[in-house]
Amino acid sequence: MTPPDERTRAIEAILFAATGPLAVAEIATHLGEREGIAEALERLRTDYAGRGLNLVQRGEHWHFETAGDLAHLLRRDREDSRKLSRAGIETLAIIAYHEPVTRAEIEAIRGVQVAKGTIDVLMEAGWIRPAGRREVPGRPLTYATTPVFLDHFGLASRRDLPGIDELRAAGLLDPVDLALEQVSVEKDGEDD
Amino acid sequence: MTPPDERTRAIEAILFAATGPLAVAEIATHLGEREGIAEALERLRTDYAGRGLNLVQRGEHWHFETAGDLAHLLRRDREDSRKLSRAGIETLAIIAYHEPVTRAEIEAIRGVQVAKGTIDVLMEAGWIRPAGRREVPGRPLTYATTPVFLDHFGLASRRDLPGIDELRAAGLLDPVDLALEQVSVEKDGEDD
Amino acid sequence: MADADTLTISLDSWEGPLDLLLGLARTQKVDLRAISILELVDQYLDFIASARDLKLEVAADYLVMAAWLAYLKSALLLPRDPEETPSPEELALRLTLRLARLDAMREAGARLMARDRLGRDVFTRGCPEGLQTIRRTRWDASLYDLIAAYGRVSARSRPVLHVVRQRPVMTLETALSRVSAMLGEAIDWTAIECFMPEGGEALWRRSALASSFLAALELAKQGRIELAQDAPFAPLYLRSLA
Repeated sequence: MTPPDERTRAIEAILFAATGPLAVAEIATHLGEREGIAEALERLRTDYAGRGLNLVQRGEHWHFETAGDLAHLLRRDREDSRKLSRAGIETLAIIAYHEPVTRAEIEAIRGVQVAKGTIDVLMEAGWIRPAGRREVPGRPLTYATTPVFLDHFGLASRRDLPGIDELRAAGLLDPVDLALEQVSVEKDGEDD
Repeated sequence: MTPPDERTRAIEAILFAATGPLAVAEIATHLGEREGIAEALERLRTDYAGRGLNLVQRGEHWHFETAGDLAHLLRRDREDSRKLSRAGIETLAIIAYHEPVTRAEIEAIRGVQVAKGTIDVLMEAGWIRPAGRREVPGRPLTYATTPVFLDHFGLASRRDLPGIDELRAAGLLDPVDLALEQVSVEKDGEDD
Repeated sequence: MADADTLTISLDSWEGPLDLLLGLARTQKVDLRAISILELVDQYLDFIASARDLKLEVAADYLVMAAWLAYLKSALLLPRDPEETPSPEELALRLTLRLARLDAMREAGARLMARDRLGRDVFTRGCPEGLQTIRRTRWDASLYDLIAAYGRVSARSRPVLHVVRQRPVMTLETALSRVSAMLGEAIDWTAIECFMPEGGEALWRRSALASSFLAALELAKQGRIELAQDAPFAPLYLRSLA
């Protein structure tokens, strides 16, 4: 980088410190002279071509800006992994097993109200989508799962979800602790 | 001006866009890699030497700023709001050259009490900070300078404090022996 | 002292005695470390005296310093007392050092303030666009979480159905008839374990032992058998009374 002449250096500093783009007349006010400003700006434009910042002209105004191809560096994406809440995963499970299903139906199955935020989170995750309205009074919106949902959970289709009988066989409908059975034989047989 | 390599361009853009000085680790987060940052910063420092803006290191942080010799073109007269009293300037100098230092030690050097407001003003400016307690009777608080101090006064590190090596060689920065200074200061009750 | 007279006779302009002493020392126009302490003491005492001549109020700390300096002067001039510590020379040296240190810090402060200061002399970029960090949440749930959740919901909402499982037990009635029948054949003391059936799973064998024990107690109560045991937890023996 060849050091520029004094006038060019001064204009470089004035443009850098300015709080907005400057017209030649404004540069002249700071500089105290009008001579040679156009040439200096041209020289700076050439100097900064191909660098991380460029001198650009917008209408009558000049300013330095970050090179357009590097804009992606100024935005850093950060992914935070968060566990879905109990309400979230239960709502998702009900939608997956019963789709298309309305919010009122989800609430009836869960036995508790579904917060609006819960549906929002599932939509944001891309796992559910609105799936038309139910043709009943009030025409409530129904929800269904998406291909992203199948993808995330490694399912080829919704039919791959275990049925009720399979869930029971896997002990998933039966929250009794097996360890208890060993200790107290009296409790044995209390199956639900 | 030889166009720099892609990594150097990227770091140039990141430093240019940043709202404050950046540590190498912060640059690395935005860059997406840690490799070669030190070399690129060195290259940029050389590229900008003698230009209207320079790349400078303040403590562990780097930023672009306008060249000091162009101050006359850019100077904004904010002297009034930032005007430090003589007591403030001396107290700041004592803290910077002796840190960490207790209030009693500052008073021993100045020969007068340090008014309450003096320390406050320096803290408010962000130039000094409490730096732990001295393990002596009374466990007095010590003070030290901050990165903002280095930044504001254009110091790469405390080693760059004007004349610090000469003062140290002359024994003028030796620890203050409060017991000895007490001989003639003990009755000093004047406030500044 | 002509030099001292050139200093304004205004105590307000000094930040304490040390500041005044430094101001007087500078009038000697030599390296602070080479100043004449005796001359400095005289300058100080003259200054205080002239201030009092002008009927100015002299603050106590200035007078304390004056007294100390007068003592230092006499100690420096009078014959040495070898017992005296610290020696007057050491005290004088220490005073010189204090003045040098204050002077150095004053100088350093001035040099610091004269530097190109950020926001006054040098400037960072006027309108930085800033670096942004966009946070995105990646929701985490496994297939197991999903089906377990459905199981949980179903378990909660489905009608509860109780099924009593067949348990491997020997009832008291069975044990009573078994033990009674077997006692008929036994002649002498027989350990209770001998009445146990062969085979069967462990839970059923434990149930059989418990029931047989209860059966033995019942038969003893009816006066049909005798029980004997050497000590607690020792083997239990049965014998027919018939």
